[in-house]
Amino acid sequence: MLEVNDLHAYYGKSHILNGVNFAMQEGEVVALLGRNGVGRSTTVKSIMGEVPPQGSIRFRGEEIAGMPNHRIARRGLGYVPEDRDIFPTLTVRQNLELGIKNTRKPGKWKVEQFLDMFPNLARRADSPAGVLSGGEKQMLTISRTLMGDPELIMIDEPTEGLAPLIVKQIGELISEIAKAGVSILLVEQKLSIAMDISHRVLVMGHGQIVFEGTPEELREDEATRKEWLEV
Amino acid sequence: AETVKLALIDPLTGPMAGAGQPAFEHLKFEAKRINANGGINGKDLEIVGLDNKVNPQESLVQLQKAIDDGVQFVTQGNGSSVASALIGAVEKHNQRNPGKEVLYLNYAAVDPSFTNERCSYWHFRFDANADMKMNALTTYIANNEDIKKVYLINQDYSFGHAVSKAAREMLKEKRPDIEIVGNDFHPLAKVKDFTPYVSKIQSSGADAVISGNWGQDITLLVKAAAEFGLDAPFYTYYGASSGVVTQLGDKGVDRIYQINEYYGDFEDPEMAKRQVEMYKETGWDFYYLRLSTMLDMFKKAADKAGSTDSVEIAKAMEGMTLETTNGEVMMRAEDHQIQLPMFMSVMQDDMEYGAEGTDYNFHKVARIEREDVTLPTTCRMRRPK
Amino acid sequence: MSALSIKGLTKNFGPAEVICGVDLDVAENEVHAVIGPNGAGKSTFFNLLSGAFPPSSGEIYLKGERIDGLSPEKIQQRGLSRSFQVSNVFGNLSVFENIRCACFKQSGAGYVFWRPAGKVRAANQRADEVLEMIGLQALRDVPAGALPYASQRALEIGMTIAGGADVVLLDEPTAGMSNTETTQAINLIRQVAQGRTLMIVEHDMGVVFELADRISVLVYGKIIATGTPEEIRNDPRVKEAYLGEEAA
Amino acid sequence: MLEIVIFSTLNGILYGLLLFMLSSGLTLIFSMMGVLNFAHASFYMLGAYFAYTLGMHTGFWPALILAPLLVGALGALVERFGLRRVHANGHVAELLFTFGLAYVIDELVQMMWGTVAVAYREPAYMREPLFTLFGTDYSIFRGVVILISILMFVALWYLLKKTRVGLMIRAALTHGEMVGHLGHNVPRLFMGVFGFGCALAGLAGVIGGPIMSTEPGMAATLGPIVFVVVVVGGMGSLQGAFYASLLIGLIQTFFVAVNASVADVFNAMGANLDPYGELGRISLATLAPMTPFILLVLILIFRPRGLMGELEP
Amino acid sequence: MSQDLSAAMQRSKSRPSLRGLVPWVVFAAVLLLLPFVFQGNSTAFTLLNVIGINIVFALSYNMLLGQGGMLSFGHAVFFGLGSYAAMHAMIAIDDASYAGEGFWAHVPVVGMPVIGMIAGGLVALVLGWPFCRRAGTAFAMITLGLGEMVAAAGQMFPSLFGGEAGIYGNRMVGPQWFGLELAQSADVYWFMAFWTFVAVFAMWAFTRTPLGRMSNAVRDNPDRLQFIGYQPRNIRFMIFIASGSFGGLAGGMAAVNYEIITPEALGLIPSGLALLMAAVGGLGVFYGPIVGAIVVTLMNSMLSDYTDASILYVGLVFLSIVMFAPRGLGGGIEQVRVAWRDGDLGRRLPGWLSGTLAVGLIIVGMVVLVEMMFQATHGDDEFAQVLGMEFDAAALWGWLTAAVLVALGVVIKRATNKLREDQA
Ligand SMILES: Nc1ncnc2c1ncn2[C@@H]1O[C@H](COP(=O)(O)OP(=O)(O)OP(=O)(O)O)[C@@H](O)[C@H]1O
Ligand SMILES: Nc1ncnc2c1ncn2[C@@H]1O[C@H](COP(=O)(O)OP(=O)(O)OP(=O)(O)O)[C@@H](O)[C@H]1O
Ligand SMILES: [Mg+2]
Ligand SMILES: [Mg+2]
Repeated sequence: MLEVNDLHAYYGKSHILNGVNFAMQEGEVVALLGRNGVGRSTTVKSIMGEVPPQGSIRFRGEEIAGMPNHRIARRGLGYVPEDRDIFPTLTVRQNLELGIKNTRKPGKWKVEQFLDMFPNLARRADSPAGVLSGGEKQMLTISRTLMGDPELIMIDEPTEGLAPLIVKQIGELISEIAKAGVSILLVEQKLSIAMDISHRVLVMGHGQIVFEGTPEELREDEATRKEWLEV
Repeated sequence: AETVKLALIDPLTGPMAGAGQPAFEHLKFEAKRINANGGINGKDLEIVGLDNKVNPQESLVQLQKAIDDGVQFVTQGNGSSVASALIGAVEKHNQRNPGKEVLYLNYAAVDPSFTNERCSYWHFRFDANADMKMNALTTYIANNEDIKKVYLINQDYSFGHAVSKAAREMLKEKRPDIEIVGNDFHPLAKVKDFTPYVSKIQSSGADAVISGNWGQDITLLVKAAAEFGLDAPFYTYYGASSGVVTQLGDKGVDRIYQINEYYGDFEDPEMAKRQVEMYKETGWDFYYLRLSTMLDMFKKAADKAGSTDSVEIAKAMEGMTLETTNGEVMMRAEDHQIQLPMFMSVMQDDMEYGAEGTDYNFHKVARIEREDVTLPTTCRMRRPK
Repeated sequence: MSALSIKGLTKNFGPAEVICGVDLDVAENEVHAVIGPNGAGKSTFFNLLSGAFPPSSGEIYLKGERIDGLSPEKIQQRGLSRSFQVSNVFGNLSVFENIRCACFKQSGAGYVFWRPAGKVRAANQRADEVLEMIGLQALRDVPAGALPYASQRALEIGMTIAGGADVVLLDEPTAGMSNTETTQAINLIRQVAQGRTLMIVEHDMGVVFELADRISVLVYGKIIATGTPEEIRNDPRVKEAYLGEEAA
Repeated sequence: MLEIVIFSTLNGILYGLLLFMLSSGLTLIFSMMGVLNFAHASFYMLGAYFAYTLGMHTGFWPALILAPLLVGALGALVERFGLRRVHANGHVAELLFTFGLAYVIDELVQMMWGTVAVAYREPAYMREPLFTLFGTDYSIFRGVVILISILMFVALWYLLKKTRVGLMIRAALTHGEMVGHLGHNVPRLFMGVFGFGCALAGLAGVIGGPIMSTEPGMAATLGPIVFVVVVVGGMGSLQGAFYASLLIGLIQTFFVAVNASVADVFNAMGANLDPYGELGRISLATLAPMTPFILLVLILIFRPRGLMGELEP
Repeated sequence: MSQDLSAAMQRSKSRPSLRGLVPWVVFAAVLLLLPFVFQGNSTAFTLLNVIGINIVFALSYNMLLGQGGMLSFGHAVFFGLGSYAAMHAMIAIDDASYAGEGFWAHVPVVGMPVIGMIAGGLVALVLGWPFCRRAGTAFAMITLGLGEMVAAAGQMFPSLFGGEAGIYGNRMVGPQWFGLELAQSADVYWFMAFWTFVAVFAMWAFTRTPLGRMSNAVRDNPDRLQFIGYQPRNIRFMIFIASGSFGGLAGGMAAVNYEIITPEALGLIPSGLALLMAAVGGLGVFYGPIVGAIVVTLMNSMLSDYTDASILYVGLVFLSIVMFAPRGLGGGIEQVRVAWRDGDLGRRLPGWLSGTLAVGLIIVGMVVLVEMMFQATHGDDEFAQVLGMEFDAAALWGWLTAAVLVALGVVIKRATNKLREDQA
């Protein structure tokens, strides 16, 4: 469903992505691993067009590289950025409502459903989202993106800054999303979670994909782990 | 060929250009006539336009440019601030650069002090000053027995206060029975809505309003009055200045009066023709009649002196008289203030020559003779040796 | 005397009570960690201590002096300084300048405009020391906004201690760091802790257990437990509220 | 006395509503895009001039619709090809852009329509009195003005508070990119808002032109007052702008009606101040047109978030 | 690690301190040489004097906006009041030297900028505190209000401000210093050069002081400032005073130069001029406003000789700078300088040149367009003739030329952007 071919990306003069290739199937959960600063976030950003991509990105067979981001989103790609970007002046509920792309066609997910799932959000449903704690913001962004009924959702560091209990909760949410038939591309640092929920893992190094396989394969491949993940 | 340059330092661009451009065009139009009749002592008169954006400091820069360009005569009219700067600068320049004297011919800055306590040998004023205009205006009002209550409304700055003060003093002297039922000041060019003032005038029961307002301040004031059905006439200094007629339309008819040396229906066929010609050629009205007077006197002085040197011309111009379409005018030697008859006119519809391409124009209703306009001066002129 | 002593501290935002009657004593030279679930009020707690918000009620004593209700700069001048959960530096100024700015006040050159900054010896020296301590000498002239994330976090800590405070609050100093970076950060924090009282908020239990002398657990505005890492690790309430079953 | 009170109130409300019409577009643009549009008054001027020129061919009512549409389209173009480029450089750059734009528009207007005023007037039948009170007329046109401005307020309030578009734009103000990631076309949204705000200014021009006269200086003199309204009302608050407009309108008209001067006050207390002296002659009436600015400074000192604003600017 | 970073690290090694003096020596040399270049041309001196005033004015404004992040619409208040103070002092000198005794009889006119500076600083001190609570829009608006109010007051109190005609004095009074007679603009030049140099140096030095550094900090992140022990408001207030003082100093220079000051000098238009000069020159570079002051002053005083659309051109130039060169002319110069220093110039120059060419073409196209519109509505304009354009506005080809020029510019601009992207 998503095919990335020879993707390059730059920040000013620095060449960050150096020919990234990978593909994802329908309903798959894929984790994108790698050390800090190898360019995982940049990969998802260039898929969304936030960083100008060079190379080919196809979604459901259609070339989306270079499209404005709203059109990409309209094609069914959801994105949860790593710095959360909640809308601080809107209320929690309004934040969720803005996730809806088309008000006339109700989607799979409902506002109430998320409020049930995260009592913290329910408590603050009508206060401005700017006052939420770091963790609450994270819950809100994932929920907000889901409101738009994406077919593939890319989540950048979903468990960053979360309490251990909540990390578990987010893990469950991700599994639930997967069960609902949404494909997931997970950008993660914490090996354990990624290994638990994903079908396949990709490891990045030097701006390229250096390993591709199942979690089990990665677990066994000590060389790769040593070289590309641990320090 | 050698020319005599007269530099106009006035706003030629920006929001005030509407005041400077007509003067520029008028000067150029009249210069053509003068050049066709032999020019200034045989030389062609050339009008140089210099844009000062009505800013005194910028005017000084432009003055310096003019001087470097060999200009010995400058003229200006818009803004007493600029006039004040020019008088000072010309005075100092002439003092510091003997042999390169510059004359300043003022065609519209009416602050009385310029020909009284601040009078300067190098400054000649071709417009009646504010007090003279008020003298003429009050003479007209004094002759109108129906006026018992007068309302004063003026802009809140030195000129507006001068107008108000002169009106109060002169009315008191000429018609002690007239009651001043209001004396309002409003900030310069800040009021968008004059209806509250008009309400006030209305409830004061005034028979007449006197105002020195200019620009939008007079247009909006009279417009508000018309909309409110206020019938009192407005006796003004600048009721016919550019744009007023267009904006007021029938709202100004029989309502707005102006005291000036100009009015829209010249009896002199020669002038009537010239006025039409000028509109055709430049798109501007003949509003600044005094510019024609100024150039004519300039020419006469040059011819009399037999020279185009500024010092000679200044000497010749002192006390000079000139026959104009309105009768004889005289440049008083004591203070370099022109002495001239004035006219009260009122806006009317269906005029033979309409101002600004409309059918409206100012129709002469009274002539105030030179003797009734003139005022003594406190000037103690310091003349060069 | 305890470095920080907090009595009955509460904070309401409108009807919501975010901090509900917290009592806490932090001993001098102690490293004290505050942990708790998201939204428990840890950042708010720090905001109250550092004067960003006034408390709704309660008292805060810094080395015996009452500081609640004072403005942040007054509190800072009395020796309490804090870092932020999200990096909060002067983006267009160089790394060195960021730190030096934090030093002027202490060097007695706070509002000086008659002497070049380069001539304010004390501030320059201090800034160089701090720069060395946080290991950013090489990036001295780089605008802070262009720094890599981890370096920015280090700078954040550097600015916090540069002003000479001896009570330092760090809000999630290792958030978003990789393992190596975290190790470096731990070392830095250890160094910082020398001769200072430290309070940190952290979700990374590895960091917490490694650094903290004592830990307080904040849950929905209340401290449910305070104790040594060992005590906390074994506290059933903490497990339930925060750590979950397979505690770190 | 009653007469003065009634008229001052009517005048104050009318002037206030005119101010509101002018400032509503600015408030809209400011609250949604964070752009303090210095050229707003220039778009207002364009509205008046367009209506004047169109009106000669189409008559007043079609011009009332067409002129704002034209101004709106122009505004949209300005956003698309100018403001959008500048957006990335922050709010000061945007402000500078509109500052320069004001210059350019004002000059272009002078070039096209000349340096003196044009004869833009309301249709003759609207000059008839709607009613006459104490011998003073209140024209139909003034009634129309009041009606239109109230309609405008209601429509805008609905748009801002009750529609998703309002939400989207408020969200885009802080995280534009993110709104795009959610599948909303942010650039088009901004273009629309800016265009709409300018169209509102244009509408105000169509209405205000005949009342306040249509001349090249009309933008420059009104510009600052509009800002006062927006700030006093509370940045970005539509209700705030509404109340602030009325407040300013009423204060100004009532002050004009009061003759008390500094000298009166002092002399009442036994001092002996020359009523024609510089200080003594200052009266409420002379200060009236300055009250907006006095109010502005006071508000910013004592209540920086304005009458109804949520945030401090 | 990115190249930018490593380049910056390279640079940070160490800098010879003498290098810092070079620009000042050059600046002084230029000031000393100019009179010989323009000998006998008093218009040039008049303009140079105005430029000197505007340089100080624009730089003082940039202390607020560029360095402190405070956008002001009332900066002319300091300029104007400083000018008034200096003028009153000049009048006092005149009166006193007539009598030949008293304090003022011993004060030289060349010292007037000091009076202006004190006045400007005092005014800022008295007014500033309530204004400096916030930066941003609130500050911009409150200064707008202040400007309007002071300008109105200027008209209301003629005894202090001289009414519309203003107050005027004579600079050739009191003791002479250095034999400077101050009669001609060429004499005044030395006075201007001295004060411009002093003020520019002082303002530059200010940026190097702790307070100058803190002013950048308060611009970048006022909230954080509190937590390193500063009240942002205090810093803003002190910048405000400093900026007001230098604004007043410029006013003092103006008083001597023009020998007249009118209430208009307090208003919105001169305040806007300061903003215009600073923005055209560039807010982010210290010398930006100097460049801006030179360019804007020349455009203001000279352009109107050639065309009646001069203000339009000023507006268009300003717009294109905001759009295409957001860091101003100074920023552009700085970019070239940095590239040259980094040995990068050769590679980046083609991009810049073609970018400049593109903007140039667009501007020329616009000029043609404007001039034709002008001809269509007003008849001939001199500027069109200066450019050798004798268009018949009705003829199609003139309009076509304009369109083609603009289109060409846009195409080149596009291509340039692409080129730069590829290079990056
Ligand atoms: N806006 C930017 N400008 C310049 N360089 C950047 C920018 N954002 C990221 N980089 C650099 O690009 C590289 C890759 O960044 P990216 O955010 O993709 O890393 P990541 O793998 O997601 O790591 P992290 O764990 O930090 O999120 C890093 O070296 C980073 O310093
Ligand atoms: N200004 C405010 N107004 C209203 N509620 C607020 C405000 N600031 C914080 N809150 C609420 O107070 C609670 C505590 O927030 P705080 O940021 O202190 O949490 P935290 O413990 O730091 O969480 P995290 O670990 O996720 O950062 C949250 O529920 C938050 O929504
Ligand atoms: Mg990342
Ligand atoms: Mg927190």
